[in-house]
Amino acid sequence: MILVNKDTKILVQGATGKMGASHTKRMLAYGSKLVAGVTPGKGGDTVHGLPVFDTVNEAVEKTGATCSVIFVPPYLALDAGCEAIDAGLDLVVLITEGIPPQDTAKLVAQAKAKGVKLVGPNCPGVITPSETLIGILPGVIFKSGPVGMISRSGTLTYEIALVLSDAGHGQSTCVGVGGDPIKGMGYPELLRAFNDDPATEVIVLIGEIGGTAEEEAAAFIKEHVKKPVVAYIAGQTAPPGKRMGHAGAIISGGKGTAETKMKALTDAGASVATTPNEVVEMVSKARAQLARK
Amino acid sequence: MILVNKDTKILVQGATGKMGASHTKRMLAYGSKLVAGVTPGKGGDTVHGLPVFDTVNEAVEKTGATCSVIFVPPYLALDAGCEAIDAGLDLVVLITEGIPPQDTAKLVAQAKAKGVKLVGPNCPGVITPSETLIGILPGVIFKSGPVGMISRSGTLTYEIALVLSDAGHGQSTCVGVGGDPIKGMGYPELLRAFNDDPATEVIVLIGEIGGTAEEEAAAFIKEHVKKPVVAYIAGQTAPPGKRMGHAGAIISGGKGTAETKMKALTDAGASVATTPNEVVEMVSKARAQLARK
Amino acid sequence: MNLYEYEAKSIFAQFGITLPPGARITKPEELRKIHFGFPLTLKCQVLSGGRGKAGGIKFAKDLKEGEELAKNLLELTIGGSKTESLLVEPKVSIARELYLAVTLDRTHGCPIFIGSAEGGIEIESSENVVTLPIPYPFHPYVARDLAKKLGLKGSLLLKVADVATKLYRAFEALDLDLAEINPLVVTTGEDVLALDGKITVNDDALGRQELFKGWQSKHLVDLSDRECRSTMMGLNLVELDGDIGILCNGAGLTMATMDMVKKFGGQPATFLDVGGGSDQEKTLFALEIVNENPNVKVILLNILGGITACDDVAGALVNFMKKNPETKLVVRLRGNNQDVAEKMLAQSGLKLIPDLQSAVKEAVQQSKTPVGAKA
Amino acid sequence: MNLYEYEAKSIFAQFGITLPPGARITKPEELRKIHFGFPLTLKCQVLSGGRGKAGGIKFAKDLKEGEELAKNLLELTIGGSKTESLLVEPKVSIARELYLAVTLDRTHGCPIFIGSAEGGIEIESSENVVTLPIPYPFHPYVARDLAKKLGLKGSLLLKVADVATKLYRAFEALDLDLAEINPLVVTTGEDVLALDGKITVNDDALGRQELFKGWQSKHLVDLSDRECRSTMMGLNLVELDGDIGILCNGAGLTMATMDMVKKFGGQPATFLDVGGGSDQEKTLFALEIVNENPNVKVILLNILGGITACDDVAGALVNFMKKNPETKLVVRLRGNNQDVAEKMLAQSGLKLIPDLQSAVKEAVQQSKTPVGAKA
Repeated sequence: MILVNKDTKILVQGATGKMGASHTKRMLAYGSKLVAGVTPGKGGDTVHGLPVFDTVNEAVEKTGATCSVIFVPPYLALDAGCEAIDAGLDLVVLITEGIPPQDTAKLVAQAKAKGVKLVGPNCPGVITPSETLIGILPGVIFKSGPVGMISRSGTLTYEIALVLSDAGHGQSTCVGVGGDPIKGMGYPELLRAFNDDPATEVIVLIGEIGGTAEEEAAAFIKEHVKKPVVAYIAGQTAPPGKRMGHAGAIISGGKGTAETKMKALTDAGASVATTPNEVVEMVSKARAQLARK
Repeated sequence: MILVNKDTKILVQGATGKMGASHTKRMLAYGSKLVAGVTPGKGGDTVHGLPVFDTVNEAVEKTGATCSVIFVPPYLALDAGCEAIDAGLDLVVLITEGIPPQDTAKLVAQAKAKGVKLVGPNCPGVITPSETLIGILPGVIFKSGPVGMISRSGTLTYEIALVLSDAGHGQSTCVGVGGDPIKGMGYPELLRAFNDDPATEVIVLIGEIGGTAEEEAAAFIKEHVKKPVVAYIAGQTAPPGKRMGHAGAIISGGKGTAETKMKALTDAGASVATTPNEVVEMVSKARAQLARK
Repeated sequence: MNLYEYEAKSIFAQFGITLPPGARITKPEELRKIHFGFPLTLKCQVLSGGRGKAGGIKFAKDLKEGEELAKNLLELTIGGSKTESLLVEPKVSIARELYLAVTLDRTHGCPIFIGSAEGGIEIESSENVVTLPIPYPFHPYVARDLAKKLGLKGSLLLKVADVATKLYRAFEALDLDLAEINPLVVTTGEDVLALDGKITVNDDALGRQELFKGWQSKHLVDLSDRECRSTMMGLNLVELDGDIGILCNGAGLTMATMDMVKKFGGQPATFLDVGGGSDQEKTLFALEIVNENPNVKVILLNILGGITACDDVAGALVNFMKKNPETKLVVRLRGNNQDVAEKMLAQSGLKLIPDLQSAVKEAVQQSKTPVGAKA
Repeated sequence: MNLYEYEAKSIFAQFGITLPPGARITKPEELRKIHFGFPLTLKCQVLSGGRGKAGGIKFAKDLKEGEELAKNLLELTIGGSKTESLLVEPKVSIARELYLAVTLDRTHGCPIFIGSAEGGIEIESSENVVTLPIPYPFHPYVARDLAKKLGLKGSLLLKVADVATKLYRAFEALDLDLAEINPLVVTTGEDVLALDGKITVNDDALGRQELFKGWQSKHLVDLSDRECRSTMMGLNLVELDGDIGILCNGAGLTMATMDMVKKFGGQPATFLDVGGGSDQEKTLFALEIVNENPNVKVILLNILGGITACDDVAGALVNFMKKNPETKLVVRLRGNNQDVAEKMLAQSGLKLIPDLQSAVKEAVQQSKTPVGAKA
């Protein structure tokens, strides 16, 4: 597993909002070690039994939290994110969708300057099945096992985790990096982490059209990744010039097509699936090969 | 000697301005290793034989400069300073006077983030006598020798260097940290450097009223400095509440008086002079004691 | 949100970038009031690209020719978009052309300058493109580094760096995704002017940019009517050529479903991401708008619940089926409150398919069955 | 540059900080036009501190009392400053008072928040002061951290953090050295209002702050006429009680010279730093303004040339001596072109003293010699 485990102490920024509260409840039900909620002006309250603080600094001081998951509205995310980063946490998971990308760019720069890991924004979060769930993923779909997953998409991750879990391929950790063009952690850092993680046998990379992140991932895989990689790219039939749901999912100027991404990944030695079910087949095959070794 | 020596490759920002050009000439005459001037729009020109570039990045790339001395007008100093800091130089000496202090604060933060040494603003610069002169100090006054000098003042530094040189006490390096309340390098870092410098026997610290930098220096001296320190504080008879020339030289709310500074330094074991001539006497005494050891 | 050239230029002017004189006209006879003389350039104001090649830019040597050209241009449709107005400018005497833009770069995760020493080009296909990441907070030296990289010297370096600085200020202050000047011209008199420009405002920032309040609806002209209405409802609809209307939650899953439909021999008619946590009303709206498309033979609804509650979706489906009993529906629904949803839909005679691949195959098959197909 | 209370408040308002209603009056009868009712607070607008203790704040229960008080207050002089106008506000019903300020901190090298849960106090002497360095770029969470440190909770925490955020925005946007609200009051109705405030604008930034263009001269009222004129000329003059007029180049050297004068038994009459690189005209102005002071018996000019050229100084001296042959001058001049200067001054009968300590002693001695002293 990477990034998080059952001992990760988590605080929830925006814990008293509608979405924050409902996912706080779910994360607690999953067994995640939530230690604090943060909502300015609501210090002293509780949310589903969790103490609420006015500031991240106070929450960290009182609870020793090392990770924050953020549910605040888009225009407040830069402030909340910097509050978390400057408080010296290890990991900040930014769920919020619709953050103006220049705000995200500032957050990414700040996280880098302070050496803080930032996941998201516009992401489902991170899950290490049976240990901890940080974000909005439906925990019941994920099973513990040796597949490490990295994905730009939310529900598509659930879909693929579902068919993998059904086929007996549990997951070490799943990280949703988010669907925005500007984001925190990207493929290379996570590929490296999974490659170094003893609990991960096979890595599943779920990409989509737009940008060149998958091409960069392919270059990284070729150079550094020893473990089998199964890749899937959504948007194989997407028309050019149209934004397909995610802010980042757009083919522009002939760049960012699924075709070039799939080719780069194939060339880098990854197995490239065209449907979620094919992902399962390829993972099965890879695990069978590893077992034979 | 500290910070700079005869091999330090220096570029001059604002080299083609009136002040920049005249001091470029003086520094060259002193033997300082100036390698480039930088004035946007004047790339390709020369100033006193020095090639002029449009940008710091280009000048560094072409000449290998590691130090910049800045003569640009006050409202352009933030831009020029960040250009120098972001270009990855080791040392930036900011001569300019009258920079709005919030700009200076931004420069100080940027220098810290990038690990660049910033001296100034509103300072005379740095001289390692017989090796290099970086700034506007009158080179002829300074002689090579074992006295390390740190000062918040320009002409007062010259005055004290003059009487020291006349008495046979040359200087290892003299650093004018500048008269502004917000500034780059301060006493503690420079005291540490002189304390570690084999060429320095005695440290002369020239302070003035305003702020608590001398009190902090005293605490640092008590804790870390093994070499004899002779201190002088200007403004012993200054009235409270009046800005005495330097932006930083003001006694406000009863704080920042020469009296408390002199007491703190005395308590820390420094010899505290009341006139420049007394500085000479105390340096003579300290050196005589060292010689007896 | 893409802006018209005249709007982009008004923003350039606001940030101190020099422009040629210009006037916007919506009737040929307004040409008579223009104070700068002939020859004139007449430019169609449209949001689609390729204006030059489509004949949307003309030069008039005198008023008579101008009025004739204006009449024709005002009736021109370019790339499916009607001409909104004309921008009229005097012909500028050009010494050289440059390209200058600020945009967000995914790889660097920050804004970048894009520049080229040749302007008036398609930047994607140019060889001489210079890019430069912009650190935050911005300082003007970065703009000078760009001008230097473009090979500029002397006062021209300073003037172009100044324009680049102002362009960045606009980009940051107004939450732009793209601020482009193409071409940035140097006149024979050494003036540096923004001759043509393009601005894309970030859609997510529209709610906090006072300047653009109320602008969105009039800038959706390159979308179909249904796409526009979806955008105004906060839904992302892309219309395609096929006959299977696809509705899913989540962009990636919607694309994957579309890809599977195609792989198994079907033709997607819509990409519609209803997003996470959709309520009944929104889901119903989504179903209705897909159903409005006359090409749609079958609707494939694929909801994998994380945030979305299946019973809410089921409620919307029940309502929709009451109103549209003829519409063929294939529904894959899985997640929160799935059991409740199943019961609700069973009463309406609709069977859920829990597996995506099976659902896709079923939808493809139904799209090929002529019986009961919509007229 | 220190601002009047009413000016500070207009800036607070511009940045969205809530104020009590208020009106500035310069004549007692203007009270009749005020639309908010009695009781009223009348506050002298002066730049000096200690207004409350000096009787510069009064309460009026009705118009009659108000006009009487206004008449007296408008004639009041506080700490040497004449009352510029009155600020009239309704009496506010106060539940609690706080202190809030943003200033630059030397030790941290950055702006800091200063706060106290007790307001209306002398912050220097308060025990319960909280400080918090402000990272750049600023984000509002820092203001919330401050409010938390002040022990605030709930909506009051949010309201005070909001005021602190706005106060910082003003501080940064307008290049302030100090932005202070004292007291920040919480009314019995839970409104948070800036009841009194102080703003100091950074003098070095005046040239780039449009808002303050032309304000400087009317804000120098706490300086003597000669100090004002020096400031307008870009010279730093501080007048003292003694009889030796000191002119030097460089702040540190000027202070050191002043200290030496005192040490050797003299009394400084002026601290005048003529700065680096002064030209003849400026030096002449400096000599004249020191000579204007009737207490000055001898002028001690101490120039140690780095940037300053001694011959320029000598030129100014020759001119000055022609106009003021009676004035006693002791001149220490050393540095660039010293030899030229020496010759020029020798012709005017003035001997240079190259050593500072000797020059100081000479000046002190001359100040005690009654012969030829000025009337």
